[in-house]
Amino acid sequence: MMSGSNQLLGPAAPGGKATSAPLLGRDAEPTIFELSHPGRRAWSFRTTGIPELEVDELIPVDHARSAPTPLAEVSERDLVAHFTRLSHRQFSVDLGAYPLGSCTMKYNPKVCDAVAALPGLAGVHPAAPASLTQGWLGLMVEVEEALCEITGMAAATLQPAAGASGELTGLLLMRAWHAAQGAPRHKVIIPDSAHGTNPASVTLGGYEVVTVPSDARGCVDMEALASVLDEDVAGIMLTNPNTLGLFEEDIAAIAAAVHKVGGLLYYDGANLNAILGVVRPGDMGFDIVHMNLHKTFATPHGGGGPGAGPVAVSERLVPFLPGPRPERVVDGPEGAEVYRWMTPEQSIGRMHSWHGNTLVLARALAYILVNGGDGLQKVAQIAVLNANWIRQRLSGTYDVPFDRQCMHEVVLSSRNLKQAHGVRALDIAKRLLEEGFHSPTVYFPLIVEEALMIEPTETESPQTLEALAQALELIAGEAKALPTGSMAEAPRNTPVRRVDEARAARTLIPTFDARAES
Amino acid sequence: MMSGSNQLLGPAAPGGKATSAPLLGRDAEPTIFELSHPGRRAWSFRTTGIPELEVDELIPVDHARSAPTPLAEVSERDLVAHFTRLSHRQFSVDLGAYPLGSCTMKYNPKVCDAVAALPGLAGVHPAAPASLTQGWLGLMVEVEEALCEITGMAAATLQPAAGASGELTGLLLMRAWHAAQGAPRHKVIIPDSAHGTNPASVTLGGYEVVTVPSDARGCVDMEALASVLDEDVAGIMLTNPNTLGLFEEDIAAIAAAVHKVGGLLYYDGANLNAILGVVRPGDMGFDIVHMNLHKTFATPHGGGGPGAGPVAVSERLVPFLPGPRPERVVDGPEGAEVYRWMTPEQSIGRMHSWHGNTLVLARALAYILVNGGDGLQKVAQIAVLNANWIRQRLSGTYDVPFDRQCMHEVVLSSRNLKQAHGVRALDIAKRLLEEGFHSPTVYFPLIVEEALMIEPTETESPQTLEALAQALELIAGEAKALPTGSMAEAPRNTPVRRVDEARAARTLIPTFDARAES
Amino acid sequence: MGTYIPHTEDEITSMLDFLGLATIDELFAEVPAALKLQRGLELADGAGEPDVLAHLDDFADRNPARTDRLLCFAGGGAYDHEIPAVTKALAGRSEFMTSYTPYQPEVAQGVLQAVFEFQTMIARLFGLPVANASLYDGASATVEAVNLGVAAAGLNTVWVSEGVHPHWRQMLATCAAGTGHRLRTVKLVNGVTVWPDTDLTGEDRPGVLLVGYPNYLGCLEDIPAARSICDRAGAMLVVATDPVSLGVLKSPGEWGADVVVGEGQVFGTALGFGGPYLGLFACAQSQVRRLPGRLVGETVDLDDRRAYVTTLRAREQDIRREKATSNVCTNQTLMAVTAAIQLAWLGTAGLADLALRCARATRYTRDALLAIDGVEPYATAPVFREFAVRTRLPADTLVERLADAGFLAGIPLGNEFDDGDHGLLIAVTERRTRDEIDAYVTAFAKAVA
Amino acid sequence: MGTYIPHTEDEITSMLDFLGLATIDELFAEVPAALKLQRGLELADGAGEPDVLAHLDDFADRNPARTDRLLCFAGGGAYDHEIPAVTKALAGRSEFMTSYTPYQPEVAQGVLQAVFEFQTMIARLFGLPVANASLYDGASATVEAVNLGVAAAGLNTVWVSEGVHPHWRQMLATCAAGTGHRLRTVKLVNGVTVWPDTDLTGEDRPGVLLVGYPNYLGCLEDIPAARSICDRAGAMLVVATDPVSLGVLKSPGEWGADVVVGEGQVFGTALGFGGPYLGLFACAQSQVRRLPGRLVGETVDLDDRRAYVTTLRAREQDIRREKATSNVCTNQTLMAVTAAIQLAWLGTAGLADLALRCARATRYTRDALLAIDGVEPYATAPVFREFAVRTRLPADTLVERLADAGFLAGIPLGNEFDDGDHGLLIAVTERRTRDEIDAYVTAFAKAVA
Ligand SMILES: Cc1ncc(COP(=O)(O)O)c(C=O)c1O
Ligand SMILES: Cc1ncc(COP(=O)(O)O)c(C=O)c1O
Repeated sequence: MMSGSNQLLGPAAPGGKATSAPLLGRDAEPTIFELSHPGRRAWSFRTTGIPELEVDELIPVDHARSAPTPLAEVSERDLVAHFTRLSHRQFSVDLGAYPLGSCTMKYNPKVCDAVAALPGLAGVHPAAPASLTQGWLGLMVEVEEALCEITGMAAATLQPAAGASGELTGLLLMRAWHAAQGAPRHKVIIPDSAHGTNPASVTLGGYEVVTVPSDARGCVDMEALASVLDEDVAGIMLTNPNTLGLFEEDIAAIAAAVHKVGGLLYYDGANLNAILGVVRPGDMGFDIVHMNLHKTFATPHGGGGPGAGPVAVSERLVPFLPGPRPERVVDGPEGAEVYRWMTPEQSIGRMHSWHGNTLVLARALAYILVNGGDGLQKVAQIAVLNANWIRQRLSGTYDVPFDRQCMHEVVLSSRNLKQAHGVRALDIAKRLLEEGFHSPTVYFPLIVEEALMIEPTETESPQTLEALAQALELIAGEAKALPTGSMAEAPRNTPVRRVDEARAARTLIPTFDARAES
Repeated sequence: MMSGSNQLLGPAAPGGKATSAPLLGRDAEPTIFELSHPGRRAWSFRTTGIPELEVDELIPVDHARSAPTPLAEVSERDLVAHFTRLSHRQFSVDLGAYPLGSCTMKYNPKVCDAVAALPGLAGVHPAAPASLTQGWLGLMVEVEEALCEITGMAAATLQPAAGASGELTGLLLMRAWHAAQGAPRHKVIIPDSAHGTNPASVTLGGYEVVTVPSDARGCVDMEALASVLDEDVAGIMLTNPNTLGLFEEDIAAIAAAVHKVGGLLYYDGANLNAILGVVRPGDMGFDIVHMNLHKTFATPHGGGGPGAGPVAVSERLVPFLPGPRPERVVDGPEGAEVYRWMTPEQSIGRMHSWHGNTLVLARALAYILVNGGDGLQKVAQIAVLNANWIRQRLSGTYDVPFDRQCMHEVVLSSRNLKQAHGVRALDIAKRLLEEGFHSPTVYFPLIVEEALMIEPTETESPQTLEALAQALELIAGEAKALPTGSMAEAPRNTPVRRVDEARAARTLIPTFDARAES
Repeated sequence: MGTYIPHTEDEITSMLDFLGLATIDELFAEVPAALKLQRGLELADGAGEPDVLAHLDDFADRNPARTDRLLCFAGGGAYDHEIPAVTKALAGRSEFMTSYTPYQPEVAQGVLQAVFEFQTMIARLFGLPVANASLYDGASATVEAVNLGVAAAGLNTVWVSEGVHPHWRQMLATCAAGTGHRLRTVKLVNGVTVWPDTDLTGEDRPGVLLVGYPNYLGCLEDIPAARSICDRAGAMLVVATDPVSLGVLKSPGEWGADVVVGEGQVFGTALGFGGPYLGLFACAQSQVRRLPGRLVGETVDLDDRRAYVTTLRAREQDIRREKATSNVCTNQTLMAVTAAIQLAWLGTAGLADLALRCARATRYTRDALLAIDGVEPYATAPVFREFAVRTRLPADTLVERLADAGFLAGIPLGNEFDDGDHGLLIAVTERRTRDEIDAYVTAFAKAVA
Repeated sequence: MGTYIPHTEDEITSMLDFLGLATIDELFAEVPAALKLQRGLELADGAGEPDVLAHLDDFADRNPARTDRLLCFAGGGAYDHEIPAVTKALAGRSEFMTSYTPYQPEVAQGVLQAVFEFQTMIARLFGLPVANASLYDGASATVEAVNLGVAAAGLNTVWVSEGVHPHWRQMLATCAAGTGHRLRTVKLVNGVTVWPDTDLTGEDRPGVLLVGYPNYLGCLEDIPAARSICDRAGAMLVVATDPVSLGVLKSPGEWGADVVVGEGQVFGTALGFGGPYLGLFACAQSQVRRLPGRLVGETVDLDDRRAYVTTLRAREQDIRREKATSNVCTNQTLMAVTAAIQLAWLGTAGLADLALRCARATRYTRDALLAIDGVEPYATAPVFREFAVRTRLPADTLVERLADAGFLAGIPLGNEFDDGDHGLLIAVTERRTRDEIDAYVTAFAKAVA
């Protein structure tokens, strides 16, 4: 800083300037590194009274780094201002409707935050013995039992950290089971409408992907299925309702066919919200089921995670479940219930550093208990009602590739608008942001051109649905009325406007340091 | 709702539409009443198992209201969306600099929020006996002792809920003291630069206000003071540094003169931040001192409150303090320290429903302990350094009515810009909002035309000061360059633009129901 | 060692430099040397946040009365009501916490609208057209109401029912020393006020009648009786109420009150050993220019969009100065915002249910206690959600004994009331279960046996 | 009874009406009747939030191991570090909590920029140019790293040091069943890995070397030794690290690692019985197209303003499907944002001080314990912030005994390690004071006596 000058030319950016908060302006928020100024600090630790040895007294010098890692050096005030302003540049369920298909962005009850913050849950080390963590083991057993009742399965592992992890777990269970039958297999069937994690997991499971097409009604093409079913098929992965939001009516026949060739059925539970208390994967004939607690059971998505993807299985697969698993045993003098860890003899092993995303499990349990058996069924009913209302309401405005009753979500297509007016699903998504809603999922499932996948969830009110429908009608109207390309201008009133994704990939800047170089 | 129609014309507004969040748009946020829909609910209570008698079994029927009070009927989801969006329409210290003169809008440490949330502090009923609340009494005694050391006084009451309440408490103490001397008095002197609460409190204290002018240096005019001092003067109320941010250099002489006629000196502690650990009101000769913990000691201002306004006094006034007061006594077998309530024999009585804004006291204590004696002095030094830097930096740009070293805040004037270009302090304040800063206090103190009162506080960095200075320079430049009146357009990028205050007063709409009528 | 100051030594030096100063002390050159503190403050040196938090937690640990250790049966204007996670989460948003009085409405619509909604809810609940943006607490709201009443009536004699919270009456007396109001305490008989039928034209002619509804003993007063005295005397009727009770009870406004005040802690604010709480204040349209404190009104902005702003500012101290209707500046806005959130959470049906649950729990507890021999009603008039009993035991002793059994038994009536030393005021909220109450009653019986 | 559904019965009726349906069941007409659940779910009926919170708190109460009851000396990849109020407050902002993967960058700059800052901090800390947006936890990050290494080297034999967290090795083995990697565990001697000097061209030729730094026993491995084997074998060096130690230790990148993984719980995430935690992953520039999971990159918007977006999406499952580098979709973004906040709070000096404090506390504790007769070092190699001891007592028994004394003593090494049943792994963080440690040591001495 030039001493005596009338300007304070410190290297740092002004932490107190708020124009990056949309409330006040449109500037970019500086990075924490630009706010950093040598010598500033926010940190403090307990006073311990422990002798203050120097580094060279503690470790061989060649292991010591020459200089501390440069992070940021900011005051607590600037730290708070920076991240509070960033939060003002972020849309969220708490700000408005988030009809992102396949993601079940329902309201996340605040009471679950209180649960996750309980010192008796949040403050427990995962390696503490069962004798000192009976509460946690009991909680986990209660979660497992509830999930088994909801899915109609025999037992579950709570280890998988998310849906994809659950998928891999399920495929490894499939593998272990076939191996135990003495007949390893090599193929897993998935429909062309499947979510990308399914084929990716199949590969990681060491299987070859066999894709079956969907029929005119958006369901698995039974003939195509029959043609690929053979003794080398380890199983099939299905989402039901599928990613088109449609129920696979032939599920019983599919199950019979797959079981007939000795294959197993895997249920991708991402869409479980649609059928809670109505029909259960186990009763449909599935052998392995993963759930996304961050979808169906309302745990917050955290900007992309964490989630939890427990996997429930039928009797015959229980011996293969990952371990250790918590179990309830009756023992002690007056036959008191106690909980302990056990590992199934044929266990495939472990799928998490510890016991799973446990605090997410606790949130989900609270959600399940508040709703109860009766309430969960109503969740499914209203989720499906909302989606069908949207479908019906917009069927004149957008085309509905599979115009039949849908479940919890509906996939519309804007292909006509594209053909006639050059307006893409992407443009519609961006334009919708200006109307105060998050966009639907676009371009998924892949089998629908210009797909707009809308999942309102049960927590959005009829008034919100109406406003969403009106916004989508308005946009369709504009697509027809306004000059081609004008919608490519959207969004206008967001913290940043259309983002240049191509450039991001072309000149990769994954860190602040890379920027300096680029 | 029209059944079978394609529109859901519920009475309620769409709770899931987010355009009122500046992040996404510029619409007004509906009121909670407009989001309300009959039959919706968010509430739930414990299951108690208590017999469910009906109202008429519980009270005489004529006492029962005919219908429940109409409040709002909203889902928890809409409740959350509404207030989260409202929070996005609100500037705050956590979003950026807030140089609001006289209000000391410094950073509020988050650790103090954790303190206020401790179950052992937040969960205590105020009527629980001292034997069951020793921790709270001990905490309050520690607060009192710290405040007395900081102000140089003998004892303090923690009851007053804010500064103004402290002022009234102080004036009632003054009254009680003079009465005890057998010679009630009728006048209290205040400078023309005083804050509005001072004269208002003087009236409530049953005294007549005598105003003394400020001299050319912005301090109390000594001759004018001498001319109004007589045996009927109960005392004088001073803010030092005063509301011009200037230190009353003649304070010793003032004290002597007032004491000479038997008057008392009251210290308005709103500006205590300027002198922490440097000079103490008690050492200046003050008899009564109020503090604003929500200013000097960083407790959050809560959008307008709560605060806490403890009043510290010199020895001779201790017997008159409000009660009950917590005190430490040594007793018990091995002379253990215990705390108890006591009421001074000549106590003026009570100034709070209970013991004061106790959770605010706990926050302030945490702040004092983190800073410590050394740290508090540095707070004052840097607060004063920041204000003087701003003064110097902008002295060429705005005029500085009293161009001398200031303390923690500086009062600039834009009267030249008004004369030459018709730009008012108000316009500058509004325009500054567009630059990402909250406005300074304007039009106060009243003795400065077009006053811009800037209090940066010590928690704003040099870089933030620089950005603030540049913004104010930019605005001054625009005032000269741009066509007259153009600044009346500001602010443009805020949730709402210039608000029609005259209309609000003309057709008063103090409730949602009044709107319906108006 | 702890600090929230960003400045490095280099920066301080260069800023001083710019000011032409050599040392930081020179910033205080205008402070007479003789007055300066010649030593450091005698306070511990700064500590790290973790140490300080631990220190404060030690204090917290020495409060056995905390509701997570003693089940709360105490009320008297501060109640152990449900505070849901959602209320804490929303009221704790830092935009509400760390902003100040909305002097710049363009960037304060969040607080302004929340307060506008709060005003609407309180006005509806109290049955009057206008409510302000908050006062400090129940006591200060009562003082302000009496000041308004005296000014409106032009008579400074105030008849104060003994049924008004004793602390509120004490603050009233404290402030009367300044305002010169003449306070006359009117006794309770069997729990309700028996107004004197003195000649209303004489020197005791009241400008204000102040009565509790329900009153401190939980009893339901005869408001029409007070109203008719006011009508005859040309006095203003001020009612101090318990807002939760109004979920079921007829509003004081409907009963004919001119001003209604109350303690708003019950709407989402922690017990917190007594503060910060929330002073509620509503009045008749005719009194709006005498209203103390801030008032938010609806208006429009330059683009004709709905907007909110503090209004009728001419009443306030910063403009009116010595002629202001009140000296209040900083108020309890955050608690008002909290109350708006909590009341929206409760909603129409929830508030009614809350009041009903409290009344039921109170009745259940009262019947059980009065069945114990040696326990008599302190007052016989009908109660709503709070009541007082009389026992052989000094109430203080009773409280100590029940604390050992795990209960905060209630509040001793104390010398404020006749034979109050043996009177205990008991409140039972919706949070108390039947099992908890049964255990309390059992312990109570043992204690008085 | 509890519900988060806004719809009233009227609204449901009219919506069904609009759909031409008579009952809500008709919405499920396409679900074969035979499959439908003929009964209600056998779960308790819905309960109010207060009841549910109380129920969960009962579970919490039955966890005596909670850090507010037992002082924590356990580590092994999960540490009891300071989490300041400011980190909780900022990471808890609902905009971060209740949003999802930033598919629409225009309204997700908050999360995107926070993750960009996180990536930068991790890249710097690990000494490599690229870090991803998070993986599930340390174990899954290790699995992904090995998958990357095998793909890059084109060799599927993996030499796994016994010093890598046993749980991480277990998950590696579990997943190897699918990927077909051939895992060879390499033993520790005196706490450090002794790599076999087999012929590196044969069928045991490794594609990946995986080693801990510091390793599970807290010991400092000889990374250059591993590096040179990799260079000779054409293998990739994957280092599993303890990120806090890197406040003082040389970064694995600087030591020559190709991929570095670690457990990020240490940066502001609660112990939480093991999850959700944070998988950290960084790699060399050359491997960026094999990077698993999301990556945020900087770019500009239409108006040329700086903006952030997830990039190189072609690697990911939703586009690449069966050829994707990984199947991860939902990750641990919130923990990454938390880590960015915590690391900014710590800053350059704070992180170094944190590591140093841990090392000092560890040394102090280790010296004191080894002075107890009957307590020997389990490994002799230099340690940094964690260490293992061997005692006569089965480690499980030792843990039980110290629990009675108020301590979570550590983690039994268990059958994963030679004579592990008598080995106890002990971690001492910056939160442990000298008094606490002294008390622990005293109790330890009593327990083993
Ligand atoms: C249909 C489907 N399957 C699987 C997944 C993967 O779940 P997760 O993101 O939790 O790994 C998702 C979530 O995006 C999904 O929508
Ligand atoms: C100089 C001065 N005196 C008194 C007060 C009144 O303090 P409070 O707002 O806490 O009642 C203020 C605060 O606005 C002030 O600035």
